[in-house]
Amino acid sequence: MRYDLTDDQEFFRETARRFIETEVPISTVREWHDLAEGCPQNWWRSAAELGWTSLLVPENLGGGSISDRPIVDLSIVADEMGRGITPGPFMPTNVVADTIARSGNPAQQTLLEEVVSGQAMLAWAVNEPDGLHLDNNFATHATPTNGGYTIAGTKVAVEAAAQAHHLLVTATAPNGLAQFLLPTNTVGLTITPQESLDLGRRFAQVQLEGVQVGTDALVGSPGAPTEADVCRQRNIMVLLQCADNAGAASKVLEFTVEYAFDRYSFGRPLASYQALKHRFADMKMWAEASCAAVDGAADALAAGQAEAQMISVAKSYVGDYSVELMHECVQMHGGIGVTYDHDLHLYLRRATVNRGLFGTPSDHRAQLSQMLGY
Amino acid sequence: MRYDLTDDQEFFRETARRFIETEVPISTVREWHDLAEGCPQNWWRSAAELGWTSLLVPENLGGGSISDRPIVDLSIVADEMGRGITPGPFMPTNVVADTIARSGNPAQQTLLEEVVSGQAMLAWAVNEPDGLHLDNNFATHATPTNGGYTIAGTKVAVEAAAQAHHLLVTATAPNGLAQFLLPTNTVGLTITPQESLDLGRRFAQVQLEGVQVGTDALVGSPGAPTEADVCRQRNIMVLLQCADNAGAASKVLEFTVEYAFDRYSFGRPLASYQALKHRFADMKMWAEASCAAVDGAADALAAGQAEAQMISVAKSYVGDYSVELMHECVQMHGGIGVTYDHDLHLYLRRATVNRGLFGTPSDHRAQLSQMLGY
Amino acid sequence: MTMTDQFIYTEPDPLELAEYREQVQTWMNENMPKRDPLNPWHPSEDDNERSSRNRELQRRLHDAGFAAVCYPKEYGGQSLTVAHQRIIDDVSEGFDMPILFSAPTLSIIGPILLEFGTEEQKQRYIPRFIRGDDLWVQFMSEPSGGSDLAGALTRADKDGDSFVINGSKIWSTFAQRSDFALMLARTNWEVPKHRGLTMFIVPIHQPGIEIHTIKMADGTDEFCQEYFNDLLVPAENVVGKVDDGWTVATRLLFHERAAVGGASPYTQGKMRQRRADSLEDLAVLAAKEPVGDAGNRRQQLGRLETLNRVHRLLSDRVVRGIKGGHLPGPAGSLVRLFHGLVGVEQASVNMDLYGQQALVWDEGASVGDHGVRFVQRQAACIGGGTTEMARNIISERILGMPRELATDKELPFNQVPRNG
Amino acid sequence: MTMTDQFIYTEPDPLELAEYREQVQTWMNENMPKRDPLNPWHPSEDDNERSSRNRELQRRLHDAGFAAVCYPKEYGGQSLTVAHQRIIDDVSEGFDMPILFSAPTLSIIGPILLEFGTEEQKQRYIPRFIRGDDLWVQFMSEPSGGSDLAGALTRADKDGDSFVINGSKIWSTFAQRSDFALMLARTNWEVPKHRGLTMFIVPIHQPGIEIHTIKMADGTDEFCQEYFNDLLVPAENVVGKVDDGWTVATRLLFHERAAVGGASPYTQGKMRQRRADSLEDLAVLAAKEPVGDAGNRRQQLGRLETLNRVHRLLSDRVVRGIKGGHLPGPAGSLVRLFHGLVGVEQASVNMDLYGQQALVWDEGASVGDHGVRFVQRQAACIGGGTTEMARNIISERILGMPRELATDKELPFNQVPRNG
Repeated sequence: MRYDLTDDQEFFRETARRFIETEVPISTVREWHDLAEGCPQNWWRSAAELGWTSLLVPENLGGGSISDRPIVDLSIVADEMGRGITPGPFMPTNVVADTIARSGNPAQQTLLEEVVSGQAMLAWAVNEPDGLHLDNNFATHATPTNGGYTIAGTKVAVEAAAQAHHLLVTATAPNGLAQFLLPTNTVGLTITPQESLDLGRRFAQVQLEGVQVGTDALVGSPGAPTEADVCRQRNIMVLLQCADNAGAASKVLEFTVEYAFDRYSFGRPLASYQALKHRFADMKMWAEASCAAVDGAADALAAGQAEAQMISVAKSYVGDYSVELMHECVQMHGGIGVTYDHDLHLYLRRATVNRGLFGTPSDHRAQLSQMLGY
Repeated sequence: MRYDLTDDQEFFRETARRFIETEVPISTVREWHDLAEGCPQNWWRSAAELGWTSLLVPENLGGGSISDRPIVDLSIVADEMGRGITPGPFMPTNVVADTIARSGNPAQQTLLEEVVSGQAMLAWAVNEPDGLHLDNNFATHATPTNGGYTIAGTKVAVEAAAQAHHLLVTATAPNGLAQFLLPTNTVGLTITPQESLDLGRRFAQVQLEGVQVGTDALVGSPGAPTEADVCRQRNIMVLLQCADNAGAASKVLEFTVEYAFDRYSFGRPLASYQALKHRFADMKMWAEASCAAVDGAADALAAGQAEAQMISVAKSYVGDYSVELMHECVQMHGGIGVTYDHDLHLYLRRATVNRGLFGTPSDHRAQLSQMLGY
Repeated sequence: MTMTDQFIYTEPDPLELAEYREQVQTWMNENMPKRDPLNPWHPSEDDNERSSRNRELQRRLHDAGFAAVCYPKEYGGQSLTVAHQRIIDDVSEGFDMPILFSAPTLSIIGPILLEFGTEEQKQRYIPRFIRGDDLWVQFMSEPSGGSDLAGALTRADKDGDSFVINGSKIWSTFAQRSDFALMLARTNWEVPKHRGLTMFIVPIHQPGIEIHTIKMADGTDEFCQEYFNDLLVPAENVVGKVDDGWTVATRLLFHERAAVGGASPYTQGKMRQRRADSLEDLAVLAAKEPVGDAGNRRQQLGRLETLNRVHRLLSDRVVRGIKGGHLPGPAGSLVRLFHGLVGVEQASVNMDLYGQQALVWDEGASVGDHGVRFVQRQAACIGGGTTEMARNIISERILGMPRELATDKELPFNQVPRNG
Repeated sequence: MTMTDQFIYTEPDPLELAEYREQVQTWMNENMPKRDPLNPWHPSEDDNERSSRNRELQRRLHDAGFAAVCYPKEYGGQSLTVAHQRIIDDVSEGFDMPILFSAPTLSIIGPILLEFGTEEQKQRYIPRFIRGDDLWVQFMSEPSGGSDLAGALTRADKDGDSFVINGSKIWSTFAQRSDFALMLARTNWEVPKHRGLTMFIVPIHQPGIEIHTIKMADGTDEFCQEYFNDLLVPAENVVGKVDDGWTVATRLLFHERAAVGGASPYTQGKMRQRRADSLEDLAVLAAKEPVGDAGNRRQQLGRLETLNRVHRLLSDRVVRGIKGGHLPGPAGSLVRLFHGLVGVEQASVNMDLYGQQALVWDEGASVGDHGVRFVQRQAACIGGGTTEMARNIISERILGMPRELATDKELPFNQVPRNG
């Protein structure tokens, strides 16, 4: 949680937290594990009513934010969702909405109204089976045809692909990257649900076999402009992952500290053992530093200054330390911490997925070094 | 220290320890810091009398060991010298003596008598300015001439080069590696003392400018046989570094544990604080595991089984953990632990040099992976 | 050092051992099923089948004289040395072994019965489990207790020639398929906690015990929780003395630490690594589908290989050190601690090398196991005594540092503060 | 929160700040010497020269109205906000600044005098050090004491209008070139340790004080040890109340932690990194003379860059958090702890990237400094309060966990167990 929220932002944050606590307590999160759709559509509409899908959409397209730094507002929601391990296609929907708002054509932008109202979910089909593509070298190709493109390739780990109304597909075209906004019922497009470590969010494989599209499916101009879009999409995605993990780590630490006060061993609360106290001290430092890294990344993204560097700094730090913190908290709980009925593993599962997708901490360290010319 | 010593070995070990404690207590080690020769020649002769330079030399060449596993016997001395941060060219002298005994010609082998008696010290000129050469790709070249070779190149961090009577120079020849045993007064050879983090041992740069030698200076046959010699030299060297560090780490841990009992803070001995107790527990584990890794490496080398792998395992583990242990012990001492008058930094200096020369732990991890085909 | 500890370490003749190895090898080749490397033991295997297969294999070993060879002849063993057992372990690699009997039955329960059991108890129980008839389990931990085993709340109240037991135990492995348990319960509430406990032998399948399996975060359910409701146990089932159960429990913990850390001389057959644990598999995968750069990958695999090898070397060293009097008995905790840290490292490296595939995978693919194991990785530092307890033991009982203040040490147990 | 803490955080107008920045920039360009990037501050620089240069630069700042701008006008400051001071810090990068005055004089001693000093003390001492006349030092730690400052054995015995001081202090920085010290000494031995201490102002260059420099493992000698032999200090030099010195010391520690962690609003100019600390230099070197493989090197540099940036972000966050009431005052310890760990990482990566050259080098070459710094690396976790103390503070005073048992808390000090 940020320590510099405006009154509006604080009210927005508090509303999000109350909504999550009331509507999606962890018992409900567990029930939703069995839903193929991940979360009920009508719940998603209530979430949208709180503004969760409108922040990056400008007012003239039906959206609106709480402050003049919508990216920061968005990170507030991610932090609270992380605390509650709240399901729902929050990340891809906002990432893709942002790009449609910035680079989409007017026809595409009409879709945003449904996004803002929670009718439509969006997915970003970018990851490919052989891993990370920070170098934008995708095996999915878009070949120009008469009046359009043929797209072929395989995307995996596409969050919410099976729930979304539209997919944003990132592909290699002859003159650089190109992105296409496709309805999920487009001919030639097969969506197969995948399993995930995260039991809350939904992922799928997207197979594109000779998908024929017109140029009106293009989002923005292929080449450098689209590369900038993809870069921004990645930055927002990683920011949200980090905010989610930082929020989750703070929450996990809170309830573990509480446990350490309540649990007695050898006639004393765990919280009185110095060896554990010192580890809790480290954890508190990791939690605050993780939040600080998210603060820095959100600020950089909002200001448009050195954002890719700060995003990599955040992933490099938060990705590792938030997850280590949770493992330490498991250890503090002892046996009960590795049971299915305890919530800890649900946090760890989600945090581990956030840690690994869109670049591991180690990938981002390498990228950071390269950006700095090292 | 090994836990499986024979009675002979135990007596040998105890003799070495008593000799070090009496003849080279740390106050003496500090005095010798100012000696250009590193250690007095007559002291080295007394050490040799205890067998420190004869273990790898067969009996028929004037040597002899305590058991049928001379490599293990040698590691016993290294462990004790590590405990006492004892100066002296123990490592290079034994490494080079071993190669002369195995591959030297009869004329070269006559030198061994002086080595065994402590008259002659030996040095191994192998490291080059641009770092590690685990791939045996040396910039120092030996070019065949009529009846001999011309050697040219620069060697650095050559232990005892300025004190030794002979140098073993490792160079690239047309048909593979070649090694030459050169008196240090050979024409074209310039030895310049270097400074070192280790204040006890002596290192120098060796410049070879068109050094002309006959084939009688060759140790063994160039090519594969010499590569095997170089490999064995490295293995022994790394074993001794690891034994030295494991012994030193054990000693440092011992006196730090003692300090923790004696030092009171807030009315209680440091040893009563659980946060410190747990860190001492980790240190004890590191120390025993370091010794275990040395046990394994010495056994493998003695048996000639998978020795390069076990050597890399040892350096990978001991290199890192022995040094981390010493840093932790500095921390346990607080301010006094970073003063010049405290012995801790003398241990850390030597252990850090052992850690870094002949491959860092990270170099050896990479090598281990490669040996295993990973 | 107890008699049984002395026994196992006598050094046999090398020639005799070489012969023995040959003998075991021949017999194994002819009589034991080969382990299918493509389908090793896996948690999803049917529990009933697993239990009966283990019983049958144990019986085969027994009938050939290769079961629990360190145990005394009079109780069904062979009175051989630990070196003989290690030969069996070595040779048996690649064969399907009755691994379920290794722990706790042979490596923890057996030594306790040998040391504390009455002659009648020894004759009655030991030969049966060596022959594969009975599997045993420990009823030690309690839901309220964590590492504080001596804080047991399960009560055993004397009633004529029996004890009436009420309470609950947890973290017993595979209890629903086992036959007997060794259970610690409180027989006296008026004295400090260590002085009011008693150890009992409890037949599992009887009225008064209800067993629930516990689903773990990784989906497995080997562990159980038991509820006792007026369970009757005859007084003859007391192991050691009434109110002196902590003496027995302390030794039991000693054997458990040795077994968990891999330093027990009583285990039988090598603990099998799960498929995901195999470094070779990892390496093959890493080479086939590289994640991250090669240098980074080699560092991780090199570190893991290092830790695995040093783990074995440390285990050997600690056994030698205890034997030679260089290290005190509790030094087994060094190995237990190392074991936990290796487990953590293994799961983490594993996960990193599988990358994205371990996070999101095609339905039904097993690659997701690697992600799940990462989430579960602390289990290696919790089960069989936490690494925190190991660190306490190392600092206090190897380095001799002052014991932690236990406010409950001298208080009558019914006055000790409990979970708030 | 004291008055002085409130004061510094008021938020100024952005336009006013922009103007101020311009003003400072112009003045610096015209009046302050540029720092020579090839010859930054180095421990081997002559101490006398360093001291007089710092005094002169401080005087220049003062005369232009840019010294200690957060301090009240009546004592020589400018009564401006911390935002103004940060602008001066920013702009001054690249200039030679009187860094010696930053700590402890301006960031630790000053706030204590403002808070506890008598009006006479404030007027007498504060303007002098803001003007660059006096450098101050702390006489807090003792050779026997370590982190336990309240366990001070240095005694101050009342004798008429004076106190007679005997004992020894250690770890005072640059004492031999300083003018005054703030010293903690024991005035009452019959009460528990926290209640028998008094804080004194001590002029350094007088009979009764002997100063020895301490040679550190890296060869530097900034730290001193002092011996007091019947040193006379007038009673008017007491800061706060007699026997209430611990109250003053607690605040002093608060300011010290803030200064060490980089979260103090009173420091002046950015702490200069030593040459060896510069990541850019490291990176240039790593590219020029690669050690190990590129992937490995990028990981190390990337990790270091990450930690350095998060360090700054954490420092900002903690200041905001304390200001907004989200974090309690002792949260500065989070930054202090992070700082220590970054220091360790920095020295280690540094050493690894320089490789063999940092171990053995040509005579007179400076590259060996990198090896020496590695050997000295824990200094970052010791100086200015150990990381262990920071962890105690975080767990006890941020997370509210039970305090460590201190057996010496209620005992009269002369009955407390001491180093054996």
